[in-house]
Amino acid sequence: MTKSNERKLTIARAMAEATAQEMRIDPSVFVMGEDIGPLGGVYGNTRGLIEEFGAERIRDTPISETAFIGAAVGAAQDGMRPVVELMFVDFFGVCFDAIYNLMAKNIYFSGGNVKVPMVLMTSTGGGYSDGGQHSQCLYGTFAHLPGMKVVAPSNAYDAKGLMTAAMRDDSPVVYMYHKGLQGMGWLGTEAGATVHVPEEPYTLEIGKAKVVREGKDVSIVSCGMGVHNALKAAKTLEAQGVSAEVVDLVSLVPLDRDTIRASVAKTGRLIVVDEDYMSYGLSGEIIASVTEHDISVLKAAPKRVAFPDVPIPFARVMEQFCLPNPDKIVAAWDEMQAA
Amino acid sequence: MTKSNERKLTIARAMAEATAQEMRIDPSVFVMGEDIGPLGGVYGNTRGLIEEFGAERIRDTPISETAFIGAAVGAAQDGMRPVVELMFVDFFGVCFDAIYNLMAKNIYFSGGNVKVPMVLMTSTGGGYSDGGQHSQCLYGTFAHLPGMKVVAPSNAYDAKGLMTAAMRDDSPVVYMYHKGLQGMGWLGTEAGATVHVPEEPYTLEIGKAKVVREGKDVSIVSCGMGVHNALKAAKTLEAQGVSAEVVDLVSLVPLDRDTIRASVAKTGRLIVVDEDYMSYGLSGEIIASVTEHDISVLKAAPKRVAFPDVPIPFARVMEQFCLPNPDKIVAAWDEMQAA
Amino acid sequence: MSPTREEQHWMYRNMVTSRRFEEAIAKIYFEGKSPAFNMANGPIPGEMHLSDGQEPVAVGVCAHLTPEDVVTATHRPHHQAIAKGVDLDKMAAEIFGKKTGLSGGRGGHMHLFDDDVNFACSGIIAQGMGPAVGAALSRKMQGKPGVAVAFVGEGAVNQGGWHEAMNLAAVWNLPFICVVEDNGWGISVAKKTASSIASHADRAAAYGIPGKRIEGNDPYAIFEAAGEAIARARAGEGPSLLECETYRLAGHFMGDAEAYRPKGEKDALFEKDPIPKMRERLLADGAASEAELDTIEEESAARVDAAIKFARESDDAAPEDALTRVFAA
Amino acid sequence: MSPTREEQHWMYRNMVTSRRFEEAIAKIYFEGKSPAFNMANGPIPGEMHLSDGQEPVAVGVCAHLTPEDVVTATHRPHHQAIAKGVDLDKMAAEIFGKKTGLSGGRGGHMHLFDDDVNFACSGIIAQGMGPAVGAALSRKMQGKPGVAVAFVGEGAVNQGGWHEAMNLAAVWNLPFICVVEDNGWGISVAKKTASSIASHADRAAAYGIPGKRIEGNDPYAIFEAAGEAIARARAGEGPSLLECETYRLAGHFMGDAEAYRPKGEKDALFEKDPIPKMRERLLADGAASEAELDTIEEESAARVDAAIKFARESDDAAPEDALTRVFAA
Ligand SMILES: Cc1ncc(C[n+]2csc(CCOP(=O)(O)OP(=O)(O)O)c2C)c(N)n1
Ligand SMILES: Cc1ncc(C[n+]2csc(CCOP(=O)(O)OP(=O)(O)O)c2C)c(N)n1
Ligand SMILES: [Mg+2]
Ligand SMILES: [Mg+2]
Repeated sequence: MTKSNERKLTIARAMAEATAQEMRIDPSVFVMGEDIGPLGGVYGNTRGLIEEFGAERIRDTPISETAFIGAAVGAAQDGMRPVVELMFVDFFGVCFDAIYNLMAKNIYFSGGNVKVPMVLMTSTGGGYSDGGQHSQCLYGTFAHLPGMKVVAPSNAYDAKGLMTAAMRDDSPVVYMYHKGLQGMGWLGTEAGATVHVPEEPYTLEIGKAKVVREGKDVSIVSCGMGVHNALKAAKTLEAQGVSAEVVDLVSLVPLDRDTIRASVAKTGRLIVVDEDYMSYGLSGEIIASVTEHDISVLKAAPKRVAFPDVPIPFARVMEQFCLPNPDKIVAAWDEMQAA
Repeated sequence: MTKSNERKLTIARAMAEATAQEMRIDPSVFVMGEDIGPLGGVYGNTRGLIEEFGAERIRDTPISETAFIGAAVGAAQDGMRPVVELMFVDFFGVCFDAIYNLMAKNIYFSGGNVKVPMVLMTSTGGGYSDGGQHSQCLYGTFAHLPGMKVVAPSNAYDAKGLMTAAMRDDSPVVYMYHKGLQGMGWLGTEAGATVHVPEEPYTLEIGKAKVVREGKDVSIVSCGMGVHNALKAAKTLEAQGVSAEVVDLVSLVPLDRDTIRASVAKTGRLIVVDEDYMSYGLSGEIIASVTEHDISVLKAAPKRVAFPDVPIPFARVMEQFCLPNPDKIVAAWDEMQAA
Repeated sequence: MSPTREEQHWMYRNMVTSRRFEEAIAKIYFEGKSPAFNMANGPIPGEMHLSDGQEPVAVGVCAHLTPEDVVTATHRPHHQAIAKGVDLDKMAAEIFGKKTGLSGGRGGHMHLFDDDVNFACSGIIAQGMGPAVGAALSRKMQGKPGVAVAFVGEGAVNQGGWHEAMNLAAVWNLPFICVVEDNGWGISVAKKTASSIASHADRAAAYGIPGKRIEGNDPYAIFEAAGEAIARARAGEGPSLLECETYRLAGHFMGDAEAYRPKGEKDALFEKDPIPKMRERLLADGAASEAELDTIEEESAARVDAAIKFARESDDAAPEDALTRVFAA
Repeated sequence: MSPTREEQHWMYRNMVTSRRFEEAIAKIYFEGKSPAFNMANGPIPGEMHLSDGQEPVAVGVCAHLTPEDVVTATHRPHHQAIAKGVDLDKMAAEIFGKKTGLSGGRGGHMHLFDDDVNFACSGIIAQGMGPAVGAALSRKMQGKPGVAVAFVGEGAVNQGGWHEAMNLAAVWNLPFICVVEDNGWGISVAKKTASSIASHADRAAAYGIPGKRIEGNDPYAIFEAAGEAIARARAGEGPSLLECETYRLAGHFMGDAEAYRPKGEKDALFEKDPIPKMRERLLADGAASEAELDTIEEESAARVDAAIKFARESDDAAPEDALTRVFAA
């Protein structure tokens, strides 16, 4: 593609575009959440929708997550396709029953007789000093519990394709977008997330990981913001003559273990980068998925670069000390060599 | 100890005894929860307390988990030492904000200026056909999030020592007891959980795992009910000439990685048994903790025997199909040999 | 708005069917559970919450509903499921954990889903509130007929989700009705220990909607109040709250020793058993003859017998099917 | 119960201190955030919720409180923290993320904990309700003096946890007061979009407790109503609910363009700024002289300057301290 053909969108705009396109063709799609109407979503992912679709289909809600997520489940079972927003994933504690005990389980409880076609969008991630109740990723928390698909795009192209796929899915999809990738100026944004996005609707297959950089010495596996950290680390490593492969998980559930395993089988080394808390989460799962399959491929002990098991501190220096970053990934490689 | 000196208690009675003993010496300890008064707890762990301590200190609550767990946090910060019960861990979704955003984080948010000395007791586990909202373990869910200690006793001796330790701890402790070990006749019970319990109060160190059976060929690591399954499997394996070591985690947070690693360093093989959902949970964490430390000790790929990633089905045959059991552990060993 | 003769017969029939069904379940539940009572054993394992005595609420409300209306119920769902017209064969089979059950044994007694009559229930207190409000929203948005009714216990009214859903239904003016079955107990906790006011109907004021309490476990009075609330919802006039006094003649779940009940309470309740009371009233009012009622009772018993037979004779769920239907096909 | 002259001075002083503090914070907040506004930058990173205009609620209530009383506040906590007597130096330092901050930089502006005056706040809507009820319970059980006040926004009243805590406080008759700051908005969502009734004070009926709404952002009227509620709580007569109309003169958070506000709303609010209004009233009532008020204003400004200086000059938090204080020492 030539530069002039490029149509660079932020993730926020890609999500809003996908939603608008789907709403035009499918009257059962509607959006509910806090500040998703006139404000357009705190993270911009519903901007412009109320102007086009009106307040009947773009519904600002009371601060009542249990009620409106529960209502989405009921509406989804009744023929609608709700898209609901949980403003920050950190707030899941006030409404997780509706999410994990209803949304995630009703298909199963009904033996497949009801469908629950809904999307739960939620913002994740820190790095901008929003403190310990507004900065978490909680990938592990959502991915651990059965019955919900979970996606976490790292760029606008994937974001649009996943959003459309999620809205068309008859099962519930948790859509975890990272604030630092969203393209909201006031939050700062990772430039690499804003990429060319085709205008016409398209879908990405949920449950497929992507090798976003080929390499042969080490596999760096991550999602969301971590992918960008991994790509930066890979550049640094390249300068040192190390060829790093970067795997973007894209979906956490279903988890594409084949792609991960194939990558590590090729490189023989694994570093998992995870902005979520380290223990009992994503980083452990990726390592276990590889090692339980075949340990003979591993030339070194796998490593994780994850958020330590502490609440997220407010002070910039403290938070940055805890967050994964390219330097820590490079350091993990170095330790691997030293071991 | 001679048989006649034995004082066998169920876990339920051990918990109630520890609580009563602590309440006698510490007026700041009190109990809140649903049906913990005249009923004595659905799982018997507060039986006899209201008779001794009255309704002021043994408080039946409305069905308002967010309020009473939040209230426990406030009372704990104000000099009390509440013991609260979440009747089934499955209900955490209605009140997790109070648990993981308040109880678990307030010490950190205050920079250590407040203490949150409280115990959150909650029942876990299935196997008796109570369906998908009353049978979960959710070990991974609680252990993943920082700021709470998490314990899960497998027998009455540990249960009493952990309960006393938890009540004396200035940090919040989540106490996950397994219904199938509780010693309530109407639920059936694992005989191995009902053991000798000394009358005088004592504490178990939170954060220490136990090697409950020594062996040299394979380490079977688990907690709660899984320990009994592991011990049964070890017996079967012994008959086949295989010497299995069984590690009872006892605490999930802090996780005693040293004990696990030392065991696997000795045996060279690892099977993790986990009644919680397989992915992104305990089983992955144990495997990762071992392999990230040193892969050279492993003679075979580690294995997990865990609940598959599906909601817990009601029908007995379906649930039993999903649950870990001794046969599956033995089969995991066999597969390890075949690989 | 009093029930017509046909409606009265329908109500009586459903009350009796529910009672017979639960009697049958209760009996079978103990199979394999003696001498030692162990919940895990027998043809019907797990928890079992019976609704004996609470039938008037189910029939008084559901008499006004059609299959297209939506009902969400609780952990104590049989009477409502029956009154809503859930397929009794499949429901029984589900409770037995059979392949032919409503959801092939995946759900069990606390998770009965019958999409044909828009019925669902669940095991967490107040959990059905949001989905019912959402169904009401869906009808309003689609311009399709139908109201949504959430049944909850009096204990559920202190749960946060209850409050959120009430406010949401009210602020969006949805065709939604919350029916509180006040049986006086949440397991072992008495209503007055749990609720700061005596009548939850008063909580309607917090949402600016009509609230009404119906005393005496009276199917006729419940019919009347529910009729008004449902008509209001159908007319687009928004939600209502009803609290119905009712009696739990059984324990909270089977195996409950009920030591927490004040002495004599149970006996007094049995004397007020709503089924013989309704029978008497039907006869006294001349709304039915002995023969008619006998027929209804026989037919109900036969219906239940057939459902139990169907369940008993159905194949067990297939173990490996546990791994299927996590996601929509 | 009108405020005494001293109380009036105290109230004015705290309103002014709060306003000066927020003005200082607002100015510094933009340091490092221009030309491109990026929340992550500058000496005060992260979200910043100012309470300009809402000072009357804080002082009207806290005038009745002593350090031993407990307050839980929200994401918009400065005015209340100041009125409750939180150490201003440490509070400023915490907002800057300094080692000398209330919690050494771990908490930040939404997590101010001052154990000396029993103040805490948090970032999730209605989250402070349970802990305040628990503190009230603790006092009652220990027989120690002290009431607990939870401040929440009008948006929080639709959250489930709010309802649960109200019922719990009422059923246990605890020394608890919920004060609703009704600034008309929950971020961009107007009260009438979110709440099914106009006055949340009416929700007190759902708990059988007194409820009162105070119009006009009037510190004197708030003082009076809060005084009654707090006296009631101290006397062991149980909880109360107050809703105070107030004005949010700032955006929801700094950087908020406020396009959702109806045209002219902001200007009208500025005209009703409670600080000049109180100054006028003090003078008109003869409750203070110009000189006295000037002194109060100067002292308040000096107090704020000192706190900001302390915060600025304090050492940054140590990065590796992030790993400490997860559990109690
Ligand atoms: C959130 C939640 N808390 C607790 C329970 C355990 N529990 C099951 S039934 C019940 C009592 C419910 O009382 P009520 O709502 O009055 O219904 P009833 O059983 O009387 O029909 C409780 C506490 C639960 N299922 N969900
Ligand atoms: C449970 C929860 N949902 C949503 C949010 C996001 N949020 C932060 S402030 C706010 C509005 C709060 O409105 P109100 O309670 O009126 O307080 P105000 O901001 O007006 O002071 C919202 C929705 C949150 N912090 N917690
Ligand atoms: Mg009840
Ligand atoms: Mg507000």
